[in-house]
Amino acid sequence: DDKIVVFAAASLKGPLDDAAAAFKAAKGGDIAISYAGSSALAKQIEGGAPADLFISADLDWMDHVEKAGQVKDGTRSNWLGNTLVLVAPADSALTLKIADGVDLAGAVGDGKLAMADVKAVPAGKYGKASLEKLGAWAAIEPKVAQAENVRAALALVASGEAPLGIVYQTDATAEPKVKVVDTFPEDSHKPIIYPIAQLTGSTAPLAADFLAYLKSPEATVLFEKAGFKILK
Amino acid sequence: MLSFTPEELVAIHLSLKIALVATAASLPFGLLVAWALARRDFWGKTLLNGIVHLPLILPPVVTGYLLLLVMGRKGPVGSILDQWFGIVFAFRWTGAALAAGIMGFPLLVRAIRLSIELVDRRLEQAAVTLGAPPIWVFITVTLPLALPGIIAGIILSFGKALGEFGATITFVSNIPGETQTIPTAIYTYTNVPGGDTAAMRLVVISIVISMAALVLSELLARRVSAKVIGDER
Amino acid sequence: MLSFTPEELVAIHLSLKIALVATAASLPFGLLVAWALARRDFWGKTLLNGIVHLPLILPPVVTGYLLLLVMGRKGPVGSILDQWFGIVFAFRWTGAALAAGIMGFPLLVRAIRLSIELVDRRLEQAAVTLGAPPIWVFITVTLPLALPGIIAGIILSFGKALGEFGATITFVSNIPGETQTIPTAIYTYTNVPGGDTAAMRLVVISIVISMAALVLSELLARRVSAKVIGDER
Amino acid sequence: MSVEISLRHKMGALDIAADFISASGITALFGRSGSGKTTLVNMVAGLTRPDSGVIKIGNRVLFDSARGINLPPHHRRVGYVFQEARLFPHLTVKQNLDYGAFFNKARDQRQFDHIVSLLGIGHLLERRPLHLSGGEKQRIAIGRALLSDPEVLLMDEPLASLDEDRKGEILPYLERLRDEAEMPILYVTHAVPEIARLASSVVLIADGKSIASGTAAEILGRLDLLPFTAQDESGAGALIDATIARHDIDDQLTILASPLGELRIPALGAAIGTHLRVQIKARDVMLSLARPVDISALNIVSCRIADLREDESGMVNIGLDREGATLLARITPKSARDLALKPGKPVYAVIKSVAFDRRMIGTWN
Amino acid sequence: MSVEISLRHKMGALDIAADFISASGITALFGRSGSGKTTLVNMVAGLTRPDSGVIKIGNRVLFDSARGINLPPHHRRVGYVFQEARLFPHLTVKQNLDYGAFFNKARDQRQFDHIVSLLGIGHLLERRPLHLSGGEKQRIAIGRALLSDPEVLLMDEPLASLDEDRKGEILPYLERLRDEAEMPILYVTHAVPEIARLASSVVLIADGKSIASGTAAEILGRLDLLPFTAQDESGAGALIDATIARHDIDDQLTILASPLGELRIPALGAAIGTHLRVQIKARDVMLSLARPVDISALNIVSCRIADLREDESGMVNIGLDREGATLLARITPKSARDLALKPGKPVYAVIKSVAFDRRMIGTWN
Ligand SMILES: Nc1ncnc2c1ncn2[C@@H]1O[C@H](COP(=O)(O)OP(=O)(O)OP(=O)(O)O)[C@@H](O)[C@H]1O
Ligand SMILES: Nc1ncnc2c1ncn2[C@@H]1O[C@H](COP(=O)(O)OP(=O)(O)OP(=O)(O)O)[C@@H](O)[C@H]1O
Ligand code: MOO
Ligand SMILES: [Mg+2]
Ligand SMILES: [Mg+2]
Repeated sequence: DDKIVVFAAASLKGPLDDAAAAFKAAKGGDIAISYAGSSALAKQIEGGAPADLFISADLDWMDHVEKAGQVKDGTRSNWLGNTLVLVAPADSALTLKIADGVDLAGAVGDGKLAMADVKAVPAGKYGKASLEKLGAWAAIEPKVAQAENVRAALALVASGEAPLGIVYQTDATAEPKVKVVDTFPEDSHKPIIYPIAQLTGSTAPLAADFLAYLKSPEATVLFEKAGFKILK
Repeated sequence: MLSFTPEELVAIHLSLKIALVATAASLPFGLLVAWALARRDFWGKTLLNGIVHLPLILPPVVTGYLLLLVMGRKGPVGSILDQWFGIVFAFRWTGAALAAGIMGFPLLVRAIRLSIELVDRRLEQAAVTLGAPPIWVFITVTLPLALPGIIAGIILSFGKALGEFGATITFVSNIPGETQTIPTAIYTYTNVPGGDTAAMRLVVISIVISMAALVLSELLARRVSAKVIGDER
Repeated sequence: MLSFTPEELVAIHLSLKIALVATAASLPFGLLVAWALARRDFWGKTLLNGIVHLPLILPPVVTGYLLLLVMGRKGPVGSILDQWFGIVFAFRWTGAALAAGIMGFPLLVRAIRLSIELVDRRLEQAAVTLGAPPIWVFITVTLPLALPGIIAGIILSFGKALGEFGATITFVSNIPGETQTIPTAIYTYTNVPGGDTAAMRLVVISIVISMAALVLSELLARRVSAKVIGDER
Repeated sequence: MSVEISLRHKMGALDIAADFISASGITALFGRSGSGKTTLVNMVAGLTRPDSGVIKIGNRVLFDSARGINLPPHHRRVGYVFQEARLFPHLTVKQNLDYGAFFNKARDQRQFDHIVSLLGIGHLLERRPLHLSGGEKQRIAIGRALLSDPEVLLMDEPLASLDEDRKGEILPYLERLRDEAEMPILYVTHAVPEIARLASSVVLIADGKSIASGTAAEILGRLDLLPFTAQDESGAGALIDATIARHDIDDQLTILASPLGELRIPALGAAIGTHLRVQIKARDVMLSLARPVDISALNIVSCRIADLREDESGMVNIGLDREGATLLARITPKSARDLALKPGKPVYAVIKSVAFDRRMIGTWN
Repeated sequence: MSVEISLRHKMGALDIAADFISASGITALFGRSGSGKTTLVNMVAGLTRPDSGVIKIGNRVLFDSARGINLPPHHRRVGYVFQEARLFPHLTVKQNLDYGAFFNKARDQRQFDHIVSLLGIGHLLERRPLHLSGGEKQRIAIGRALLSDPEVLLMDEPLASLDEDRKGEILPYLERLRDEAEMPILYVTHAVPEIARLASSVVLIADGKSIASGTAAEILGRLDLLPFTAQDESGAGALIDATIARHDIDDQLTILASPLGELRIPALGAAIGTHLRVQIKARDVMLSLARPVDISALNIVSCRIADLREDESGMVNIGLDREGATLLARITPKSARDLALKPGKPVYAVIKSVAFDRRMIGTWN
């Protein structure tokens, strides 16, 4: 079977689709990308999914897959990075500087702070860690609305339901109905990393080529344009 | 296994409350719509029928998103409800109940409609000749005879409400103590590496709850059908 | 709006195939289980009833995960099916159909069971005295008279199969051309910044498909009930 | 109160065309299976909408296609005893009986008790209809209709599933209803004895059409209608109005004053002066040229032959006249010839007392 | 083939206790509403399981509680005409009729056509049952049971909703079934004429118990059972076996040879030598001390009084004997006294020819 099957975190869809199309145009072959939550994909790989490449939205689920012996030796690397931002509806007059002891609770008033699930979704986990580091978590915790994923959190802000939300820079870039209030300091949370690896069950001859292509400058442009950082 | 964490207790309590309220609140609308679809011909019937089925057909997340757009505090309906009546769904357990009720609505309506359609019209005719106006006939003849279907609809809708996840979390998020139901709690655990045991605990709990509800409903249904259909066993 | 992208076409085609196969394949089991629940008393009836309802009550993701564990290539049942019969569900469209069928099963069974329960037993008695063995009575009397419920069950189960997302994406992932249905495609679009329009297109498409299915089924149901119940309008 | 019906309706292969006015009392709709009787009654109840026509009860217009009037069934105040009982399976017998009472002024406990005991359903009140016998169901259906306080009663073969004892008990009640309540009753039946006993007027229905209507005496006395009215096992017979003149207690006889002179019949438990209507079956009337003696028959009526008509089975039906009153007799052609019967000839009609079966005698006020 | 029934069953307030053996032919189950007739028939069909007892048809044991035998209904080969028609609403009339035929050897088109034309349902074959009239439904139900090729026929008041014409057409067919097919028929009815005409034997049911059983002639001839058997409007009457001796074409008469001597009855379209059973109603028998002359009655039987019994209504029922043959008469006490009737006294019984209504005459082979 020479179809390359890629299991990728859902937030990669835009640029990854473009990269796949470009690769196909150049090298031929067929690429199917299954986008879903990293946890679901990881469990599927553990359950024998016929995937060639796995791109996780955080290190934990890649570790999980590696521990299950599914990562092809020497193929795993930290590929993309992202930054975490605080967003508000585009028409919001709110301004806030993120710093130690920031009064987020006061800023949302009787509204909610929209985040991705703080236990389950990477964006939520990073956000919580950041707020803890900044000493703001205890005050804001009762006002946090945890969404299924970071896109849903974005939707809560975009629809005006929540006055503030914590999402990735990549999401904020593309949503005109929100504006970035401030960026979280990089050292306030573990680095946001999208690891990539080829899997042991990979059979598609071109899988390694595609992995290599993703790291090529040609592809890199696409991801940078979408707001990702390229990790070396 | 037998002692619950406070978080679990809250989620269980909330889930039950939401499922009960969702089912109870949607029942009158369900009866009305089922009756209209079963017994009336009106302009827009096909449309109504389609709308009722939408939550079944659309991915729950989409339904949740549409709810957010329409019933959210800034949404066209939500803002009116908020300003005029002070009713807010967003981020409240009431919103979770709304989502659950809507997701179960097609199931509720179908079951009731089906059993209304199977009620012997000759009995309704008999009631009318005894002087009962149509609404009274509906309440005293059609509804009691459709009880097996009403019970079935309630079970389906209650079960759906217990298990509903996608629309709920999209519409009202996952706020422990306010909108975190058993399914959203399960979702959280399954997304944490190694969280499977905790998730399984909750799965077992919701199975137990719904089994209890099922057994109860079956007993009820048996009594009802002994009356209505005359179970000869 | 009117020309589909190749990806959309594939997803639509796949969704229809999966929903049709899921419904058709679960129907015989649904009939059997509904009949057993409606008309038989046996040991383990409560258990069977509970199991049938599980997919309704559990969050779809859990059902999908359980499917992955049991029916996956490495699961106890999945591996046997694979080795002995060469049947593989995991990450195939057949798996998506299995997930959809299982998610719709409680709806299918409930509707059929309900209408079987409402079939006039005196007609079945009449059939038996004419020499028909019980299975033949079931086929020639009970089933035709339960047709309105069977149709309702098929609609619910087909609709559910069209809209099913959580169990599908968890069990068989979201592989374009193989397991990517309309709902999972919608899901991926909602994850693309600016993908909402594309998602809405698909939402509209699935609404159109299910409306068509509904209208068709209503026409069918009308003809059936004119025969069975005798619609006097 | 009178019922006025003039309807046209096309239904399947059947063309309904019914026109009749029935004064208060019981109007029997008489016709064979499939002739459209139930359909007609359904139209009066408002359950089937006629293509065109008029239905009036007293001054109340229930339906008038020309004026666009079509009263909904629950405003028509008809009590309908259906051909099949149609009891509410989820209600007890008592609740079934009370169903219609809910919409009338007050529930009348005395009337309730009266009807319940009359119909013999007191022991069933707490039961549900499912396992009741056919006759029990029908009695409850009758009670339910009566207790809904209707202005017209529609009864579709209400006694068909009842045994004779039960019929015998219910018939007097229907008579009382007819006479006291002044409630018009449309009564579907194919039993001539019920007509003879109950019906003020009769409408003959054939193939959806009302082919004849008139008082019961007229219809049952018409030789040309015998093919319809004589179809019952007990056959045709003239209706005679009579009054109880006296009781002969020793002989267990009651003596009636009638246009035929005095008639001796088995003792009746009714007061002197009571009006009765008696059917004298043609088959029970024997003819003799001389007054018979030493015979068990106690009723010997001298009369004159008015009309002779041979029927399809070869028997001779004879219309007898006694000073304007009509009597029918049915004899063999041999007897007719042996006795040289012809119009105008005086004869003696001999009728056994026991031929006056209580079941053929209706009280009539 | 014979049917043997011995059952005990408790059901609600009713204790069923039925014991009877009926030889081939039609066994009438006769009793008032709610006496348990339908319940009994349901047990024979296997739809209700008795508490204990035995049901046998010929040598086939359908039920035997002691031996733990309980044949399922579809193996019992009973054709059941229910009290309510119970047609399959989703099938056409034709499909309803064919339903049972599916399980017999071959469907017999000739028998199908025959039964369809006999029941007058040919024009209904393509219709669905919903809108059929009550009588139409019942006829189809009869046809459906007959066409399922049963070994026993159970008929629960099958003719109650039929008009007299239709009854008259179906009765001869039931007679033929009884005589030719040798198929035992359990026939629930509360109509004495049907018993008189059809029943080989009669089982009287009261309050769930079989209180008397015997041949129809025995049961209908017993003065002590008159409270049950005389309840019909047309009353009691003895059954007489007779044979057609000759036809008198000119006079439209048929002359029967009978234990009562020659009987003249309206012309019958049956061959000389045909066996008949005739019910002579007690009410139709007049008694005279002298042989009457110049009277229209053609049948005058000289006999002797066997027994006199006054009944509850005060009338006198008289058992008459003519060389061993029994006749019943019913007269007023006054006549009895006037004529000084007492056992042993010779009298003339006078019976009109037309009293022999065709509907009371059964052919019998
Ligand atoms: N909706 C309908 N469509 C077509 N034909 C019908 C419809 N309803 C009744 N009929 C037919 O019209 C005729 C009259 O039916 P109806 O029930 O009025 O008869 P009926 O006089 O009450 O007979 P019965 O004495 O047997 O009850 C029947 O032949 C019946 O099959
Ligand atoms: N399952 C039951 N439980 C309790 N009582 C019952 C049950 N079935 C029948 N009965 C009662 O038993 C009695 C006999 O009923 P059944 O139907 O056998 O009467 P029937 O002789 O056929 O009367 P009909 O001539 O009115 O049809 C009735 O009083 C009925 O109410
Ligand atoms: O009066 Mo007769 O008996 O018809 O000849
Ligand atoms: Mg009718
Ligand atoms: Mg009965």
